[in-house]
Amino acid sequence: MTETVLRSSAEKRRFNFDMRALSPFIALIVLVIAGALINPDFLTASNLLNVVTRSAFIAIIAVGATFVIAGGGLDLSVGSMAALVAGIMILTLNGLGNPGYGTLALGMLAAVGLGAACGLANGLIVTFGRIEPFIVTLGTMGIFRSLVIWLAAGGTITLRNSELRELYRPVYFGDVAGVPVPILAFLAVAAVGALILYKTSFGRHVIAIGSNEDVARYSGVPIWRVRTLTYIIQGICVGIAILVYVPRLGSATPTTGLLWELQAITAVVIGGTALRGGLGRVWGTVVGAIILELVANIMVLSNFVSEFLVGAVQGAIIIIAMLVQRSLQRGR
Amino acid sequence: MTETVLRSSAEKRRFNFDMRALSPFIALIVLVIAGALINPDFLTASNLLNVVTRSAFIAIIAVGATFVIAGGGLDLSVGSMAALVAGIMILTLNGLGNPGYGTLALGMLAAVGLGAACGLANGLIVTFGRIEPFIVTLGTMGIFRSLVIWLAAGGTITLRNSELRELYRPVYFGDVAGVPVPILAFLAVAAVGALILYKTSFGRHVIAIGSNEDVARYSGVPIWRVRTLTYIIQGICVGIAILVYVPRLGSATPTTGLLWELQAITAVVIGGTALRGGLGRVWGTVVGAIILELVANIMVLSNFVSEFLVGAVQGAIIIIAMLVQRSLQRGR
Amino acid sequence: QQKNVTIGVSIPAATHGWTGGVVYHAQETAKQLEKTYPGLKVVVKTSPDGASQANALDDLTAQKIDALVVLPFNSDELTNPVNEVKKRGTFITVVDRGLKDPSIQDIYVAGNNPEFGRVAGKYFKDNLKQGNVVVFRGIPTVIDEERVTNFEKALEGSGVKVIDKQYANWNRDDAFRVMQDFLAKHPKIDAVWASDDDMALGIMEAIRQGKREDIKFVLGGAGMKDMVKRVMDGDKMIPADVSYPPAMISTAMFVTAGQFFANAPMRGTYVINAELITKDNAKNFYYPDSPF
Amino acid sequence: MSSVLRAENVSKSFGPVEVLSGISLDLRPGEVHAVIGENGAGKSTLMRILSGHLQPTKGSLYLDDQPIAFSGPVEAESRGIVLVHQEILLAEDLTVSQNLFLGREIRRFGLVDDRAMRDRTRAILKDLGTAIDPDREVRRLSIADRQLVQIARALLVPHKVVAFDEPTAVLTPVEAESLFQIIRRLRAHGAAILYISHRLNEVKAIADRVTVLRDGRFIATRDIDGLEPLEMARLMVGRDMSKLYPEKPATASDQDILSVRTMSVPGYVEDVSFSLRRGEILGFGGLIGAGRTELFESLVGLRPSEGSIALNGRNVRFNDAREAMAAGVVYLSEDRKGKGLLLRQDLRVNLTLAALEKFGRGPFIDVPAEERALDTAIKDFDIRTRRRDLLAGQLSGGNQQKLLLAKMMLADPQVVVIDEPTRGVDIGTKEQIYRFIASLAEQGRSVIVISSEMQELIGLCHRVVVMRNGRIAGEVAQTDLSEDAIVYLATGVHEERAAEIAAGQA
Ligand SMILES: Nc1ncnc2c1ncn2[C@@H]1O[C@H](COP(=O)(O)OP(=O)(O)OP(=O)(O)O)[C@@H](O)[C@H]1O
Ligand SMILES: Nc1ncnc2c1ncn2[C@@H]1O[C@H](COP(=O)(O)OP(=O)(O)OP(=O)(O)O)[C@@H](O)[C@H]1O
Ligand SMILES: [Mg+2]
Ligand SMILES: [Mg+2]
Repeated sequence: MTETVLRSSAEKRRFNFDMRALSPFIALIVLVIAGALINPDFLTASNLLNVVTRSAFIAIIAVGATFVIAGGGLDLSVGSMAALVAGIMILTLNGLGNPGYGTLALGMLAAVGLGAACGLANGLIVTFGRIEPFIVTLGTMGIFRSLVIWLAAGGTITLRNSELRELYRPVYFGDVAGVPVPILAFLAVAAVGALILYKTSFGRHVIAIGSNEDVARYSGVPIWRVRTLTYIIQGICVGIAILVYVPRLGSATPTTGLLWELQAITAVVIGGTALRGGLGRVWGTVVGAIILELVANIMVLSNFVSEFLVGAVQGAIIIIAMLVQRSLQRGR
Repeated sequence: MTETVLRSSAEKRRFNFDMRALSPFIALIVLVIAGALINPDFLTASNLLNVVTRSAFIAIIAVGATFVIAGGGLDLSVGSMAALVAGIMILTLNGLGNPGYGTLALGMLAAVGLGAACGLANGLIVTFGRIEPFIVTLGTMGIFRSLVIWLAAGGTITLRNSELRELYRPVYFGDVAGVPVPILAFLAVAAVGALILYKTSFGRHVIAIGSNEDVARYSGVPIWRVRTLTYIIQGICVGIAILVYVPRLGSATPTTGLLWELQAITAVVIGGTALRGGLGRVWGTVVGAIILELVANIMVLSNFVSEFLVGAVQGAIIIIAMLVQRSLQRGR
Repeated sequence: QQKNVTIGVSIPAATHGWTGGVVYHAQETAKQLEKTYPGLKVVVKTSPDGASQANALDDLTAQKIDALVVLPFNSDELTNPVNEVKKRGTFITVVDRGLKDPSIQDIYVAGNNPEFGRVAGKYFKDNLKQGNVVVFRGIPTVIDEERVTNFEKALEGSGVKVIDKQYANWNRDDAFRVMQDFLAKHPKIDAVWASDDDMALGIMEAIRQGKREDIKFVLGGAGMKDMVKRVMDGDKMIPADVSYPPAMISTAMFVTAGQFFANAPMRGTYVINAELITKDNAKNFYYPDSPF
Repeated sequence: MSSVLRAENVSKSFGPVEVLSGISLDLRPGEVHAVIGENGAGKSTLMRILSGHLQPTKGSLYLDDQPIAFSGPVEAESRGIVLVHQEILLAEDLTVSQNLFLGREIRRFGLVDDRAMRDRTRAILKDLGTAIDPDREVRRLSIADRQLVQIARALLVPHKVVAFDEPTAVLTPVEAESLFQIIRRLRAHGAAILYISHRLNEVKAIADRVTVLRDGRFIATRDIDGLEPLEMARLMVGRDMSKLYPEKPATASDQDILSVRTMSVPGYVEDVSFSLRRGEILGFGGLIGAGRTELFESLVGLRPSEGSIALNGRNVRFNDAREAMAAGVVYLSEDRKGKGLLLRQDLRVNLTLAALEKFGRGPFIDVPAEERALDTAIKDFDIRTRRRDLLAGQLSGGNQQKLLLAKMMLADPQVVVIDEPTRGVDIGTKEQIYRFIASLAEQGRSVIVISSEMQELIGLCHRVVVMRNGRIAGEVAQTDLSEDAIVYLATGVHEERAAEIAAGQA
C-alpha cells in the first residue's frame, strides 16, 4: 500500500515538475504554429535559422542573468557592458593591427577579460557596499555607456582592417554541418551554464543564497564570494556574446546593446526563473530568448499590424504567452 | 540594572531608526554642498527652485511607485503610461476646443481617469494572471508606448489652441506666494501619499502584503484588492504628474516619458524603500527624486566633464550617494 | 578691451550616429571658437530627451548666457522653453528643426527634413523608375515622420511601390534584424531606402548574408564618412547618399559667435539643404577626420 | 453535553498522500482538549482544517451542531475560531501592534488609531507576562517573543474556540506559566481550547481531555483523570516509553577544548567567560532574552563581538560560519524556518548544504551519494516523511527540526552548539535525539545545549551555566542540578518563588 502510494506520487510529481519546466517550450511551439499560420515564409529553414541565430546574443547574456537572478540579484548594466566590451575589443583588434588568428585570439581574450572585470566591479559594489543591485547596476550602466560614447567620440568604433573582418566573419555567418556558429555557441554556453548551476556546489550555493541568505550564511556558504561570482559569470557571458556579435557588423556604436538588459531579464522570466531568486532554469532562459526574437520576427512577417502598433502587439503577445504558461502550470 | 539595559537599548534603536530615515536627506545636503562648490550659480534661489520644480513629475510618479514597491510589486510602464496620458489629454483638450476652465477641468479629469484605468489594467493582470509584475508592466509599457506612436502617427500631439495654452501655463510656471505650483503639487501628493500609507488601514495592508503575503491573507487582508489599488494609485499619480507636465511643453511625443520608470524606481530606492517590499518611505522618495534632478543639474552647471562622460559621472554620483547613506546607517 | 561673452549650446545626447556627430562637431567648434575669440566661453550641454532639454535650458540660463544655440529635440515641445530663454534677452540661434513660433529665433540654421525625404524619393523615382522598395524608419519622431511622408509623396505617380516599412531605430542591429525578416518575407525587393547610414550598414550585411541579387541598391542618408567613401569609390550597392551634415551645428555656432565678435549683425535664415551625394560630388562631403 | 465544534470522519490528502484518515473529534465549551501524537501524525493539519486554513478532502465540520464549511481562516475567525500556528506567521516588517491588529485596525475618523492599538497591545502583552515594546518591528524580536505576539493576536478577537499549536515549544517556564493562567481564564469564561504540545507534563497539568493521533489515524480520546504522561507516550508511540534520558557518559578528560574569556556582544551579552571540556555536555539555561543565542552566534562568527576564544589551547577568531565549521565548531540555529532550512528547496538540497564539499566528485556534486546520505538521515533521525521529494517547508514542524539536526551533523563537528534541540519534537524522537547527543559526547566530541526546558538540561547535561540579562548568573554542577537552582539563577527572584515557578511547570 505504502509502496504504491510512494511510486504513484513520485510519478505525479515528476509530471508536475516537468509541466512547469516544459511550459516555456509549449509556449514556443504555440508561437511557431501561430507564425506558420500568419505567413508561410515563416517556417522556412532559413528564416528559422536566422531567428535562432539572432537570439544568440540575448540567449548567452541571459544565461548569465539566470545566475545573477537565481542568486537573488539583478544586473541592469549588461547592455551597456556589451557595448563597452565590443568597443574595447574592436579597439584592441585595430591596435594590434596585423590580421591573423593570434590577433583575433588576443582580442577575444580582451573581450572576455573585460567582461569579467566589469562583472567583478558590479559584484564587489553590490556585496561590499551592500547597495541594492538595481541601483548599483543602473549606475554602472550609465558608466559603461558613457565610456563607449567617449571612446567612440560620439561616433562609431569600426573594425578597420578588412582582412581581419573577413577572417572573423565566419564566427557569426559561418556554420558547422549546417548549424550556424552562434547557435552552437549559445548551446555550449547554456550547457556549461546548466552544468555549473545544477551539478556543482557553487551552483547549489547560488540557489541557496537566492532562497534565503540567512540560511546560507548560517550554513557556512561564502555569501560574498558566491554572489560576486554570479556577477562575474554574467560579465563573462556578456564577453562571449560579444565574440559572436562583433563579426556581424564589425562595429560598436553608442546604441549597441541598448535595452538588452530588459530583454535578457525578460528571457529569464519567460523561461520560468522567478525574479525573487532561489530558482534558475537555464534551458528555459534560452527558450525565453528565442521566444522574444520569434515574436519580433512574426511582427515583421505579418501584414496586419501597422508599424506604429508593433510594440503593442509584441507586448500583448508576451503577456498572453505568460498567461498560457501560468494556466498550464495551474491545470496540472 | 535590568531597567537601564532595557532603556538604553530602546533609545539606541530609536536613534538608528531616525538615522536610516534621515540618510537620504543627508545625502541631499552633501550634494547641495558639492554643487555650491562646483558652481556659485548653483545656490541661487532661482536655480534651486527650477531644480525642485522640475523634479515634480518624477517625484509625483515615484510617490505612486512607493506604493507599488512597498506592496511587493513593480511598475515599469509608468513612462509610457505618462506619454499615453499626456497624448490623450491633449487630444481631449483639442477635441473640446473652446478655451475655458471647463475644458481644462474636463481634460484633467480625462488624464487622471485614464491613468487610473491604465493602473487598473496593470493591477488586474498582475493579480488575476499571477504573472511577475516585471513582465506584465514591460508588456503594457510596450502597449502604451505604441498607442502614443499610433495616435501621433509617428509625430507629435500638440495642444493647438494657444489661448488654452496660455490659460493652462500657470499650472507649471505660476507660483503661490513665491512657491511654484508644481512644488505645491508634489508636496500635496506626497502628503496625501504619506497619510494614506502610514495612517490608513489600506496603507498598513500594503506594507503587510509586501512583507508577507501569506500572513496578510490569513489576517483577512483582501490581497487582490489592495494590490490592484496600489497600481491604480500609481496610475493616478502618473495622471497628476501629467497635469503638471502638459502645460510645460504643451505636447506629447513618442519619446515623452522615456526612462521615467527607471528614474522613478531609482528615486524610490534612493529614498530608502527596499525593492523587496514591506517598507515604504514617501518623503524619502521625494528627496530621492530631487537628488536625481540635482545630480543632472550639477552636471549641466559644471564644466569639467566632457559631454560624452556626463552619464558616467552621474552614475558614479548615484552609487556614491548610496554608499554614503549605507555607511551612515551602519556607523550607528 | 576684451569682450566677455558666453554662448550656451544645447543639443541632443549622442544616442546614435547622427547626434553623435553633432556632439562631436559642437565640442570641436567650441574649442576652436574659444581659441579664436579670447573672452568667449562656449558651454555645450547634451540631453537625452525633450523634457531634459527643457531642463538643460533652465540650467544654462542660470549660468547667465548671452546667446543660445539650440538644436531642439522636437519643435513643439521646445518652443515654450526656448521662448522663456528669449524673454531674458538672450540671443537665440535655432538649428535644424524650426520652432513653432519663428519670431523667437534670431538666427535659424535650417536643416530640411522634408527635403531629405523628397531628395531620396526623387532619386528612387528617377533611377529605379519602377519596382518594390522597403523603407526603414528611425525612431518615432517628427523628423522621421517628415522624412517618410515626403519620401512617399515624392514617389507618387511613379512605378515605385513601397511594399513594407518598419521602425529600426536608426540602429544597425535593428536594421540587420528587420532586413533579414524582409528578405524572408518578400521574394522580390528592388531597392531599399534605409533613410540613415547607420541602418544602411546593417542592411548591407543582411543582404550579403542572404545572397540576394534582386536588390539593386540601398540609399542611406546623413553623409557618414564610410558611406560617402563608398559612393566615391563607386560601390554599386551604394550609388548615392543624401547629405544631412551634423556639422550644421558648427555653422550655427560660428554665425552666432560672429554676431558678437564680427561687426556685421548676423540675423536671418541659413538653409543647409539635404543634397544628393553622388560619385561626382562626393569628395565635397568627405571628412575623413570626423568620427561620423 | 453539547459540543461547540465537532469534526466527523475528517480526512485530508495532499495529492495522493492521505495524511489524515477519518478523524472525529468533538470539542465542548469550557474544556481544554489536548491533541497529542508523534511528529507528522497530522495534528497541525487537523488544526488547520478546524480553523478554516485547509479544506478537508472528506468528512464534515459542525459548529454548534450546524454543519459548516469555512471559506477560509477569515470566516472561521469571524465565527470565533482562532488558531495560533505552530510556525510563526507574522509580517516581519510591521511592528508588534501593527501585526496584532492587521486586518482589523482600530480606526478613528477613517484613519488608524495607533495610540489605541498600542495601548491595547501593551495591555494584552502584559497579561501574557511580557513587556515587549509594541512599536518594535517583529523582525527584531526573538522567536519566543514572536510566539507571544502570535498568541496575543489570537486572544484579541472574540473567540469561542482557541487552538494552540505547540505554543510553549519556544517559551520558558515563566512565560508558559502566564499562558496557562490565560488558558484557565478562557476556560472559565466558557471558551473551548484545543491544545497541542509535546510536553506531556504540561498536557497533564492543563488538559481536561486528550485525543491521540498516530500516522493520521485516530487512536483514542481519554479523560485526563488517570491518564499519566507515561501512558500518553505509550498511546502516541505505540510502545513503552519508560526511559527518556540516556545515561550520562563519563566525561572523557578534564582537558578544555574550548575556552571563552570576557566575551561581549554589543547590546546583548557582557563579559561572559566559560570553558568546555572534551566529551562534555554543557547546558546553557536562562530566560528568553538572556542572550544565549547571541553569545553563540557571535562565537561562530555570525555576529561581531569582543573577547577571546581558545580552541584546543589556540586563540581563534571566526569571521563567518564557514571558518567555524572548518575548525570543527558548528551552531544549530533555534530559528529553523528563518535561519536553518531553505523552505522552498527539497530535503536533499537542505541536508547537504552545509557539508557540500563532502559530496564532491571532481568539480561536481555526487547526487547518488547525497541520496544515500538522505536515506541515512531519514533513518538515523527518524524523519517522518511519506515522500522524499517534499520541500522542506512541507515537512511537519518536528521533522523540520530533525532535518536541521541531520544537516549540521554532516559537517562532522568537534564542538556542537545546539540551540533548543528538541523544540517541537515528539517524545519518541526526543529520546533519539538525547541518545544521539550522548553518543556524540561518548565519541569525545563536546556539546553545548541551549535549552529553555529545564528537565532537558537536568536530564542531559554534565553542567549547566545559567544566563540572565546578558551575563552569566551562575553555574550548577551535576550533583546540584535541580529546577529550583536553575530558575533561581535565571530569574534572580528569591528561592520560594523560584520553587513555585518550577513546580507550576512540572
Ligand atoms: N503542503 C503539504 N504537502 C504535502 N504534505 C504535507 C503538506 N503539509 C503537511 N504535509 C504532511 O502531512 C503530514 C502531517 O503534518 P502535520 O504538520 O500535521 O504534523 P504534526 O502532527 O503537526 O507534526 P509536528 O508534531 O511535527 O508538528 C506530514 O507527513 C507532512 O509532511
Ligand atoms: N535583531 C534584533 N534586534 C534587536 N533586538 C533583538 C534582535 N533579536 C533579538 N533581540 C532581542 O535581544 C534579546 C536577546 O535575544 P534572545 O531572546 O534570542 O536571547 P536568548 O537568550 O537566546 O533567548 P532564548 O531563550 O530564546 O534562546 C531579546 O530581548 C530580543 O528581543
Ligand atoms: Mg505540527
Ligand atoms: Mg535564543
